[in-house]
Amino acid sequence: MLLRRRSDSSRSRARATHDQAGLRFDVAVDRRTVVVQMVLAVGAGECVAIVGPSGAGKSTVLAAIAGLVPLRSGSVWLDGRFLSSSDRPAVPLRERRVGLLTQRAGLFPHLDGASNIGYGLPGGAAHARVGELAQALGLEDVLGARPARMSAGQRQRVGLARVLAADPRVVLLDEPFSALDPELRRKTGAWVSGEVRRRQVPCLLVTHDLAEAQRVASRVAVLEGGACLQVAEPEVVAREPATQAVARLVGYDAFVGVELVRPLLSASGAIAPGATTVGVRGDLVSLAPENVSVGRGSQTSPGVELVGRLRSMVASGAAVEASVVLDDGSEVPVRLAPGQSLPRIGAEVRLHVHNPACFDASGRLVQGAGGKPSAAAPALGRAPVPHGATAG
Amino acid sequence: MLLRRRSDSSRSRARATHDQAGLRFDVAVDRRTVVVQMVLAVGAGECVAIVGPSGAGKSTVLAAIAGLVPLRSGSVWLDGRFLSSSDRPAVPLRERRVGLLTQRAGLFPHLDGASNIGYGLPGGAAHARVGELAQALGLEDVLGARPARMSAGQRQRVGLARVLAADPRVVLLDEPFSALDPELRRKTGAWVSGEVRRRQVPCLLVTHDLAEAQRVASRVAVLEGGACLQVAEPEVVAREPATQAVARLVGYDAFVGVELVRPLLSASGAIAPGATTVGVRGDLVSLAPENVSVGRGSQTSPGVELVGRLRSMVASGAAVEASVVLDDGSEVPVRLAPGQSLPRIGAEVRLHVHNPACFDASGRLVQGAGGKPSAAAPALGRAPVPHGATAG
Amino acid sequence: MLGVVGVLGAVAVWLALLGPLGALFAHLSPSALRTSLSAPHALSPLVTSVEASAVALGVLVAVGTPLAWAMTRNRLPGPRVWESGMLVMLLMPPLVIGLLLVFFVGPLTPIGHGLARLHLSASNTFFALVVAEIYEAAPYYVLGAAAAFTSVEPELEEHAWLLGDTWWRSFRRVTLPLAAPGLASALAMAWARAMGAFGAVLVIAYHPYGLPMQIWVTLQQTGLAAALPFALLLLVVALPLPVLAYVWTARARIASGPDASVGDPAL
Amino acid sequence: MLGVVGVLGAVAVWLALLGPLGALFAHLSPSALRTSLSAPHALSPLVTSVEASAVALGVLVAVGTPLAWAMTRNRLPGPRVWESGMLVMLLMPPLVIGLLLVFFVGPLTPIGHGLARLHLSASNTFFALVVAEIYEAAPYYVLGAAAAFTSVEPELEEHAWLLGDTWWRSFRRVTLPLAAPGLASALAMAWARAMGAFGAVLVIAYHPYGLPMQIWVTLQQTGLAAALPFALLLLVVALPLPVLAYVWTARARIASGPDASVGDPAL
Repeated sequence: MLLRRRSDSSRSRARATHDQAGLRFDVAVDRRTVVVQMVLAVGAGECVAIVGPSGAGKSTVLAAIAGLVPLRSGSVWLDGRFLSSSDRPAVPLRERRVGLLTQRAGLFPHLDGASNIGYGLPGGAAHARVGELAQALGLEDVLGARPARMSAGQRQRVGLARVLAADPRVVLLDEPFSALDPELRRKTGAWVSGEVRRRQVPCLLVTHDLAEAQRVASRVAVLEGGACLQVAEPEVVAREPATQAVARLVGYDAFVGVELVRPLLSASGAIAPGATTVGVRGDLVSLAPENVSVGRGSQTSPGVELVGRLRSMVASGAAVEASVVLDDGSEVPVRLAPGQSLPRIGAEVRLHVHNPACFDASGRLVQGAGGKPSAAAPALGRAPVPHGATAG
Repeated sequence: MLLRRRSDSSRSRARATHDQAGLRFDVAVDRRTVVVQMVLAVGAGECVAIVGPSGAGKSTVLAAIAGLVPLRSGSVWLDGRFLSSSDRPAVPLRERRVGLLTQRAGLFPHLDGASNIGYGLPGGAAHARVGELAQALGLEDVLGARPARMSAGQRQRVGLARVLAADPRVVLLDEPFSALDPELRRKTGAWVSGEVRRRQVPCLLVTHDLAEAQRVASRVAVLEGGACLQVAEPEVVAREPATQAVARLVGYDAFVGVELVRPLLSASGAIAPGATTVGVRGDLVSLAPENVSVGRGSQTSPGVELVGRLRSMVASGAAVEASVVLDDGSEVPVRLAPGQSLPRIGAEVRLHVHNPACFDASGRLVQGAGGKPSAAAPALGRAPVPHGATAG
Repeated sequence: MLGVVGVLGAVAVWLALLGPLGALFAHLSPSALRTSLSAPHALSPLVTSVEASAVALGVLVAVGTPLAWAMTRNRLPGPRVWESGMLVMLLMPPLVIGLLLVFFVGPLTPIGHGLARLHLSASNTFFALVVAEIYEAAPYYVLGAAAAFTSVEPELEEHAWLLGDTWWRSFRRVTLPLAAPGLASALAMAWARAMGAFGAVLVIAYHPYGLPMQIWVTLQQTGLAAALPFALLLLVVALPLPVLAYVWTARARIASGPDASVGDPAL
Repeated sequence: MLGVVGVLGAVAVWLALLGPLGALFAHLSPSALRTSLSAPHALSPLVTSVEASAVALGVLVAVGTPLAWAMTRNRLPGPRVWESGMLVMLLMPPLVIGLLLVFFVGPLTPIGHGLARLHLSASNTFFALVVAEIYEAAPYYVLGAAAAFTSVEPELEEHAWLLGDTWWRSFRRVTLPLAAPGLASALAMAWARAMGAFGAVLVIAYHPYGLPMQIWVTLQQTGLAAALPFALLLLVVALPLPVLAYVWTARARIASGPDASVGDPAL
């Protein structure tokens, strides 16, 4: 299955090379002590998220595509048009039609919200366009205010509106929702992905939140220490992280040396060969039935069972996040659904880890968390119901 | 139950008034067009989170306590010591011993990481203390770098270390983890709550993320439009949001006019009187058993059942976020656990909403999402297992 | 305590520095004013000074602004060299500048010969006055403008370019408005140097009389009191404009700046 | 294209502005240099100038720095008034300043009487020279320092206070280092004005000769060429220090500033 996904993404890259629509780049950029390297093709209307920890070089990639930092090697092409490379003169910034939203938004401090949003527009068309964007992003109140009077979230959305007002041929967004509260984050994310699809422009989104990447992007590129570790559909990255490092980035909270109580079963029923470590996510673990009142049918799905002691329970929303310490001292998080009754702290509990991701001694994936039959994946999507916005 | 919780929080305020330990404030501050008003007592070693949307006045409250904005009325007391009020001279900033981390961190641009962290320390003690803090927060690499060379996340942690190095008597943190990736966010949050408990200082944390508030804080104050709408334990706010506005802030995604297929049962078995709207969270909803292969035992817990059409499914982590459109056009999000098989998009589905929060016509809570018996709440906490950090 | 002492001290220093201005009004007799200003051609030195300064400033803005911009945006190899050169010119006493101008553009130099072919002479002419004022004022304008451009984040210019602006358009819409307060202050300083240019003027442009030269001549021929009316003239006619420009840009600076914050450890 | 033209233009403007300096080295004859500088007391004007300027700058730093700080931190009621006052002083030609100083601190004024009781006189004395230089240089220093303090975010000072600093400690550890580049530039300008002060000095402090006065007297008595050696003297002895200070602070500015960014829409 891993192979199938990989050929998928290389197929979409090949397509972009042929019909030339979208963004293609293959860049190496010097950044302090490391060199950031990345190859990717983003189709028209597609949104790809770059995910990684702070300092991975995510923003550097965007700056390189926009033309703000010189390339050490490689080149950037947009819609079949050459943009820049290390060995021939780059296209001037003003002719690139690259829309870049930086982390600090970079608003013009001497202009009000409306003038900032309409900056890239010719005078006549500006007014109506600015009004539309302001309405879509809930910015009507700050059209007359200067950036210094706006909150961080408002500045971020004004910057987003400014980028999209200028009709860019590619959209580069660096943590565009970091200052927004969860509801606005969802709404704005849905709006962005809608705009990208409607305008049929490629979009690159930098984030450190996989859930956000999934809501907006169709593929995820995982970047760490300047190297691109994996490019795949978000659910594939979540289920089949290429390495332990990627797994940690996409929400696997703990890694446990395999200690089999029951044999570890793969989706096809065989024991995964070569696995020495399993990655565990809180939402893939349940307490074994004898410790909880409401079972989750855990017996029917393949997985490993672990034994440990309940260390702590902390409420998280309406659910409860518990932590279990195993015999070897490692800690496993458990997310308990609301309505489940709880064991006492300090009690011995059995954990059932559903379809854990399994890694070999060098940290490479042996077996993904194939909890969901991969055949179901194409069913995901949005129905063509004629109905307003598609806020997730 | 709502009443019980309220008396809880007023009791803790009363306690603080008597033995004088911790922070007490009752402030009104002018802020552009609105007046921000808040009354709260934070005990020694306690951490209270202020949650609210952008522009609610969260940062203004911290600035008022630190003494950076003048009070319109009210006063601030720390450990029984007067700090400031609108009608008598305030204690000078340098004698307040208030540790404030602002959103921009406010590092000194001409000093390196070590000098920033050790700024508030006398020369002799600084070196060792700075080393400890840098190690705890993973900042060893940036001790010699100036803020301009740090990433946003590093700046934020250096700011945090600087605040705690100066041994403040109260800790005020404004979105202290916003630039961190999820793993660092968890680790740093656990470290902060550990430090606050160890030092027995009160802590106020501004955030727009309820899950973060829950990880770090023992109580949550919900602020919107300058007004404090509710103060309670995080799980109480999540289960029993005082108003529809609070519910929206803490993650209720949809509000549905009550349309009973089965009678709405409260935890005690009675129909909630006066309810006209139910609040729905994705993680409190399941598809009815006939549409899914793996049941969740939904029949055993009280709730409402809704009928609609499946509109979209989007992967979120290893799970799936689905959206169902009801007959009246409202949209309800559903979170499907990994391993559940999925209906087709466009199909008619029945939703079971577990213990929804019910609101009356004016948006006030009638019945909380009492999914978990409230008697279980005191069981939450951390076991006294002697074992390293308590990362959730 | 410190706060009150500080304010009183600041007021005292400020009053001491402005004391001479008070002396002007205290010692100016209305009759002397009438006599001086009703003399034939009494206003011509003022007109000469304003005209020469305006021309000098026009030239400076035209050539000094691009130089200052190039100096701050790393367009020139060895940025330190360019800045140091301007600093050396800044530190040259005006009298020395005048002296060196004689050897640089005087009638006997190669440049002087070239100028003569254009029927210009840099010795005791209006042209010479303008040249002297340009050289006295140039370093103030160029260094001030460079500081103003430094304060504009290059990131904002890059954003303007990415949004489709040409260099010139982004300069007009972003760089210039953001640098305006600093440029206005540089311009005010340059205007002050040009209007008050005396050292260099004394050496290469004794004629036609500008205001400083008129004051100097009156001082020598008639005495101190007779020169006072010209000082007042200068204050009334030449000062309001730059002061207004400065106050206006100060307001713009406040409007676009961050919210004021309060907090005093010394109270 | 625009880039290349721009660089060439900037180089041309810069060279034209520094031209007079070239003229100095072109026309300076070694024999004249030897004659001038070997005369008895040849160096005393330089010493007088350096001493007077140092004293003037010391006074300015001591009283002007607090004034500038108070002006930028809204400690004074009506901030515009204070700034405008300094601007008026800036725009006063030095000759007028000298004239007004006679009426303000001259021997016949009340302040002059007070000074006489302290055995000081502000007329043709070293003290008068210092006073003239202070008044010529003051507005440059105060306005420059005010601009430097404005560039320091008050938020950073507040953080220092919250971390336990007294006002003075935060000023020394935060405000001063961050304002240092601007303060150095203000100081350099003030030093230039003080060393080159001529207009005001000519009126109230003809004696003792500072360097500008020495040049003026030489110019009148011996001629242009004889004055050149003093100009060189000034360059060699008085200039290196401010230039070095400026370059050094420029480096500090770069070290603490943001990463340089690249990008040129005009290439």
